[in-house]
Amino acid sequence: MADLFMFLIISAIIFSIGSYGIITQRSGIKILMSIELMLNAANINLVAFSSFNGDASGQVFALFSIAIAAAEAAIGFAILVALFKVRDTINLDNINILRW
Amino acid sequence: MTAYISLMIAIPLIGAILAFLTKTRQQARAVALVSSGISLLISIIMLSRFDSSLAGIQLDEIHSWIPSLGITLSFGVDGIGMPLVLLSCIVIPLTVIFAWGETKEPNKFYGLILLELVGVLGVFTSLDFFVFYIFWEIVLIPMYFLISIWGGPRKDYAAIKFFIYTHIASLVMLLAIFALYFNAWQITRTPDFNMFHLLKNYSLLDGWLITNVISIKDAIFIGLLFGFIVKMPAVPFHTWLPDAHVEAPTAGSVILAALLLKMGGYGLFRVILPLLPFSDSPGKMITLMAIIGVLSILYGTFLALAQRDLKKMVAYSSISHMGYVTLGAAALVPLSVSGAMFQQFSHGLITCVLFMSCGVIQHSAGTRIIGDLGGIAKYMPKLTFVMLAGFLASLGLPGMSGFIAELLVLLNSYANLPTFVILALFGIVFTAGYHLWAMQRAVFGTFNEKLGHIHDGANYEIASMAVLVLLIIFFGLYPNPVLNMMTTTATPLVRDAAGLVGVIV
Amino acid sequence: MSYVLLAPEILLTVLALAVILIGLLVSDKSKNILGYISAAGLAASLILTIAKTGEGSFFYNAIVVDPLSQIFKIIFLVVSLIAVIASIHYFKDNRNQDEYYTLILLATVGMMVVASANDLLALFVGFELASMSTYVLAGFEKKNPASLEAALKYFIIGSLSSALMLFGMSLVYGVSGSTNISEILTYFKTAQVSGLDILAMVFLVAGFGFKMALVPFHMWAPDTYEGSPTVVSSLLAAGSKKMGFVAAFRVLVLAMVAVRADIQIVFAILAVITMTYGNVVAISQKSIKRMLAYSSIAQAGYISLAFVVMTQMSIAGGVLLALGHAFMKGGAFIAVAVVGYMVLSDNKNTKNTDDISNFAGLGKRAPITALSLFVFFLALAGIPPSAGFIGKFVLFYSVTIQAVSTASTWLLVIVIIAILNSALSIYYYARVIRYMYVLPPVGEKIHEPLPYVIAMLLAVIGTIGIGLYPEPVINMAMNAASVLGV
Amino acid sequence: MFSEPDSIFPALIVLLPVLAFVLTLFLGKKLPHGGAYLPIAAIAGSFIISLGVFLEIYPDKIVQQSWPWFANMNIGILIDPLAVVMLMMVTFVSLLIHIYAVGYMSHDPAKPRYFAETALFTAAMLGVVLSDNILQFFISWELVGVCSFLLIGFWYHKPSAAAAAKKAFLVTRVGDVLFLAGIVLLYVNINEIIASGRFSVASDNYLLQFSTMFEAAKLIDPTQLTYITLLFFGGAIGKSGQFPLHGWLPDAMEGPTTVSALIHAATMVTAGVYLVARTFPMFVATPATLGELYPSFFPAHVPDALLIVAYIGGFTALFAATMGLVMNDIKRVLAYSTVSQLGYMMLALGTAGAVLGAKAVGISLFHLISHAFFKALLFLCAGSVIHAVGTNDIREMGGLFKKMKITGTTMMIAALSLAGIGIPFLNIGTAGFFSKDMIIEGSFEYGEKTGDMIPYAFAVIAALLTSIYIFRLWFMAFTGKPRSERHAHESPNVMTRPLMILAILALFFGFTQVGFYGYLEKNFELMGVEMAGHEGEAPEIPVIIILLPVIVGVLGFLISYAIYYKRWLDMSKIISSSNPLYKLLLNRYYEPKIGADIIGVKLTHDVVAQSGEFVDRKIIDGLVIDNIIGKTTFSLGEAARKLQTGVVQNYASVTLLGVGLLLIVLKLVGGI
Repeated sequence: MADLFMFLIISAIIFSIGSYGIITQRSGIKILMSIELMLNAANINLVAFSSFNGDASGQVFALFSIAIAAAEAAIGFAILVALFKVRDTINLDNINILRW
Repeated sequence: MTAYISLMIAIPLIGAILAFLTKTRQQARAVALVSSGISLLISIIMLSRFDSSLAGIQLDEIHSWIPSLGITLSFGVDGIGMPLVLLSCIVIPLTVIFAWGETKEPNKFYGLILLELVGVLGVFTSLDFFVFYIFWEIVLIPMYFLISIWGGPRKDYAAIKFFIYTHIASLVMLLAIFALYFNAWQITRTPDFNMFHLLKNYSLLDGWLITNVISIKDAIFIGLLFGFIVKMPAVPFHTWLPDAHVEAPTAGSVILAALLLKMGGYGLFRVILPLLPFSDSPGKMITLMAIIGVLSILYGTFLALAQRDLKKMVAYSSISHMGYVTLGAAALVPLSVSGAMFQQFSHGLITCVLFMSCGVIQHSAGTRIIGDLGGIAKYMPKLTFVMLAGFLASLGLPGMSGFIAELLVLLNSYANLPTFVILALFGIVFTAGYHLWAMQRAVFGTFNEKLGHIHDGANYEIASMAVLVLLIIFFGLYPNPVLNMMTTTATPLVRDAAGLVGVIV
Repeated sequence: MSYVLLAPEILLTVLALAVILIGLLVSDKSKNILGYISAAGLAASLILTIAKTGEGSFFYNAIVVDPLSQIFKIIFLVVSLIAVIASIHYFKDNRNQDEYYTLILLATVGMMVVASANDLLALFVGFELASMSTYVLAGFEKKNPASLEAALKYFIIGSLSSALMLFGMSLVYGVSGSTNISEILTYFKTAQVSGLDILAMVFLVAGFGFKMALVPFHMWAPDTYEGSPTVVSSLLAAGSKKMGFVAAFRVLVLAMVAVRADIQIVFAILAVITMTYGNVVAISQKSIKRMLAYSSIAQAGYISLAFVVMTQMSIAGGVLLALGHAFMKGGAFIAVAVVGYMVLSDNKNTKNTDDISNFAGLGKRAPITALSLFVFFLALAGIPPSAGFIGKFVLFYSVTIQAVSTASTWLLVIVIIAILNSALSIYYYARVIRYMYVLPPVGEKIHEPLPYVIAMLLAVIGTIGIGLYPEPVINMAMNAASVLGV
Repeated sequence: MFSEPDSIFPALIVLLPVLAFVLTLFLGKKLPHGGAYLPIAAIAGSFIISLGVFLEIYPDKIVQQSWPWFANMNIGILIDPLAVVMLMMVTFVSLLIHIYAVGYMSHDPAKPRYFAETALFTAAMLGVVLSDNILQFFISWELVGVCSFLLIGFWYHKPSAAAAAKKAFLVTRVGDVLFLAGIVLLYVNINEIIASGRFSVASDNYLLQFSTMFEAAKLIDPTQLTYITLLFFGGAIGKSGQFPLHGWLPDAMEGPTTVSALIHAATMVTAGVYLVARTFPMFVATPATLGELYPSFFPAHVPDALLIVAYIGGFTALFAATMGLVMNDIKRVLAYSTVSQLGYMMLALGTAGAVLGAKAVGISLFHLISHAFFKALLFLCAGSVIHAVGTNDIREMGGLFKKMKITGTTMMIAALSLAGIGIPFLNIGTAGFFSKDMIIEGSFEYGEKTGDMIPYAFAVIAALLTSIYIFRLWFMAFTGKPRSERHAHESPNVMTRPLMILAILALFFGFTQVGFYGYLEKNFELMGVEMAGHEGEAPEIPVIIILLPVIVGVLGFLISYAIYYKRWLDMSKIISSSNPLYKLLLNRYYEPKIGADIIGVKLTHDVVAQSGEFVDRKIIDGLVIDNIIGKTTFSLGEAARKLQTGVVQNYASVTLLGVGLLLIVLKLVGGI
């Protein structure tokens, strides 16, 4: 039980760090990394619960999630690259032609 | 089962679509005249088939539509609906004739007028609340366009105000209909939107909506009442009307005042009166309606007196006249109720003449501001003649239909609502006052040379007004063709209310 | 157990792969054919979906086919079909059409998987498949900074939401010990509700709320809808938004049965804020796409009234409005696309193709478009007879009767706010209608491209058809709602 | 032939002028004299039928016809003595005036409209007379009013005419509303006694028929009956120009003089008197509560309604005569004279009614008829004068007698009749002598029996003033030096012949007095109405009282003779604007100012109507709808859209914040 709790604390911390990163960072790359942190916090949860419940589906879920996160990161970087080609920046503070 | 009503509604609908597709104005107006004329013909046939001595629904038809919600396409007329159907079918062809010279996007113009006919006929004949509501809403759209395409300088404001204001009222009414429907469903466990079934089950409701503040029955009642009196419109929910009228083109004003306002009154008779005796505090509700009625009469009158724009004055006069409808309905005496119904019919005819007069004056003199006119009778004798007739009818001259309606309301309401009738009587002098004052300043007196060369109304305009004047006089001298059926219908409607006289405040 | 029931999904998946293969084989010029192929595939899939009658569950109960999934699949397929038909013209000169159609088809498959998901894993995978395809689609105009910005914002907020959702799912898995939705429900029905459950719910609400574009998870939506290629906006607003709803119906409704009142209040607040915010902000928009985005937010607010009441009737109402919204909003965006095409053919360098001033006199310049847009707007405003009216009718009905039968003042207040909102929305719809029909045209009459016309007419037929004969869809929606067993 | 129950002739009395109206309106332009012959022929026909009916029903029959109309109302014809004498008078005077108008209006381009409207007017007035129920009476009464409106405003291009027409309609409308209120109250009360089972309407009768009303009057709550009758009297006050609703009548002189003669002298204005006479049994049946409650102010045992009728009538007689003294417009003098004489008729109904019962109707009606002749004559003479000199101002006339012998003579006859000159005891005199004398005597008798001499005093003083102003008028117009350049000439025959006929009647009508009284007295008996009996011997009337009316008449003549013919007295000191009394009279007691300016414009329009407008525009529309609802929504929208900064980190923050808020909300509602 204590172990599970520890895992949950860690995952919560990682999740919070990710959240904080998304809010504060300006570089698109760093924001992508923050999102990865949040996804992985969830993965830690899944794996921890899986082992605690003695049920493998959590781990399967985590595997799927990792694969999806990779795909997502690829798409994210692709968008950033395309954007960089057009706008010459990936500083998100400047990317606000769409507003109001 | 007959098919008069669905035919009567379908033909202008087809006509409207055809009119939209026409290329020339000649085709468009011909389509409009023919299709509304056919509707008129059908309504006359209906009138001849209609048995005035029977109180119930006649010429009814029913088609299934949405069984899962218990919605059917059911139509029929009784003494409440038939006169208004007739009125609609009279007014629309005459409006088309009056607007014979429309040149701005005529295909849309005539098409929209026909759509209005479809809407109001649907409202006056549907016996299913869902269908009723649909037609009730459909009516708004053509009117929105009539105002915002052919309207005056502040048309955008007026059109949107009209649309939103009355739409809110419709939605509130819809909520009340929901509650009625749910109530009936709880009792019978079969979905059913039939108007009469829903109304009948109203008496079985009980409980609080907000504990110790408002009961469910009262909430439903007020919701429905709100929906109708905004449409009528009654003070203090009337301010959309003057704006709409001032900006609307003449045809739009005519339809708005002659037909759309009548939907509110129709609701009072069709929906409110059957519920009234069974509401939790009928005495209070009657008082509420009477206050609204009298307030509209007096407030409308005084506001009309204050207007500088002839058309706005006429708009306020509509508010005042529709006050009689509310008052007569609230009095719950068979003849006061049939008087109120007759007021609806009569005001529909009279107000057409008034608005058409405003239209002709605007067209010819270029202004409707009373102070800027003056002495136009000199160059517009024909208009003056019909306009004077219309104004006299509007101020309640005997021999014209308005008098009979107001007389019946006043005579028969007094027993139950003495104070309110006395107050309403006060309005009569001022009603005469603003009509005559406006005539004196705008039409009589020395000709205002600043107006330049003005000409009399076109023959088709004068002709359609003259027909209306003749109808006004005809129904003023011989109201029985419509009054009898109204009385027949009104009698059972208020018989249930006889016991309430004691609780009236 | 017959996989025939999954034929629509299988068909689309195969088609998606086939399209990209064919794209390799044909020349750039003849890639137009791919649009027709995709459209035909979607149409076939739609017919299969409508025609099939049975129910079943697959892959260890991870995928179910039931009335709820059925009606949402119809929604997704219809929207995709409309979008694809319109795209035939929109992307007709684009070299990357093969990728485009593949992505659209995959997105559709993803949404359909979500509709059928009975397992959190399947739900998540479907969700991500659809999301990632649409991220790319949103940025499909690679040279257009607005399009890329839209994609970026969509991507970042979308990923954040995925993370939130996944975190919520992990918690749900943790407390219930299963990823299967049916089993989770069993757990919630019996277990004592703990703080962790609530936390999980909130994360799920946030995750789904992103797709549904509920305030405050809506921030991406206006920007993305405005910046994306218009046909993609159509897909996003009309289609992928509904994915959030079906997921919420599947997961949250069940969970809320367990925790009942509390989370209902959350949805009440969200619904009220969402519809009011959407409508109020829509009033002051100049860009029609942005206005439609806010209008979508407002519609999401109405639909989420279904969660507030949680009766079979209310869910049926929500489903009906979602269905109606698919037609109305999908069609409306296509009409805006026509205007964009029209404006660009006037002047190639126009920046704001969807500015309201371009709609002046549309009734004369592009009569079919204008008439269709008129229908969509009135339907969105809830004027009968239209799909929008039927949806609102059933939805508001369910809330009202709940308010009456439980003598609930706050429900009454909510429904009154809803109708006031509904009336308010007329203001901005009517403003565009005025531009189209009242103001004088600013250019010549144009020839409206056939694909657009077909797409819009499909949407018009859907909108009006449901309004005139709602019986079958009402039955479908009631059946769908009955699946949830509330 | 004329009086059978199913005879069509009684209805034709009304329908012929209606037909003439329609035909003249549409065909008049194509006919000679603006189609004047159509109404003349029609009214002649009506007159002949009236005469025929009279001859058939005299002395003790009545004609009754009735048809159902709408709801519980009927249309009907009732010709009893009261009605038949009115019928003959109205048709006859109207006929003469129509003939006269052929000449008088010959230069007016709008002749067809004129003749159509006068025909309609005649029809409406005949409708009033023939009605067998109070509703039909009211309807015709209103139509009379609208015709009056149309005819006063005949020269609508004159702003003063348009204003006068409006004023006439509105002021009488005040009375009409009271009348209508009376009908409403009556209707309700009858319904109430029916509901309580004390009364039932006979099978072929209707609720508002006069016969039913009189029956019911006995059962109605007496207080209510007083209200009903007073409300009816309110209508009469408006129509007959009694104080305080008298102001419209002098202004109504803006119409053509023939109109003034027909409507505002002979016929329409008498409708008020006719209304009181028609419903007289109800007036008599009212309780005498005022005398009981305030014995020091009011005489005992006089029905309240009659008391008020008497006082209003007497006061008006005097009040109007004072203004007649100073007016310079020839028609205005006559208008005030009309108001004053109508006051006499009311006075007769009130006072004589209180002491003599049904006889009062005869006394009043007799004066009504004789007044119709001499006042029509006066107006037509005035018309002839105006036609000749082209002005209304008597200060600009003078010395006309030499040029207009017929007019001058006939006008003198009319003036004598108005002043009530005759020889008492020999019973020789003008029509006015017989009719007015009887009224003054009646009010004396009333004073004797009740101890209330005030009405009598009103009557006598008014008689003196009447004499002064009418001879002032005659002397100023017809004697002295011409004060204008115009060349006056006698009017054509078509105008002078009617003058002569009327002059003969003004002279000799009085001799029918005894028969007239006897015929009219039986009026209500014939309808089966019992009037409360008024027992007691007629008091001995002192000789001086019998002589007094003639004395004051002659005295008035002498005063005018002294001042305006011989100029023995210099009036310039009195007639100056520094004399407040003169100013008060010349300004008509400031009635137009108070009525039109203060009540009409200032109070109603400027205060009430404009404040309503303010509420509508500024508060309901301006404040609530536009500002509170409209602007707030817009600014809310503007503010809210600024939240959409376009920066994606903010979006993420909001999203996460939303999660936090949701948790807090759930915490607050106690979910965790």
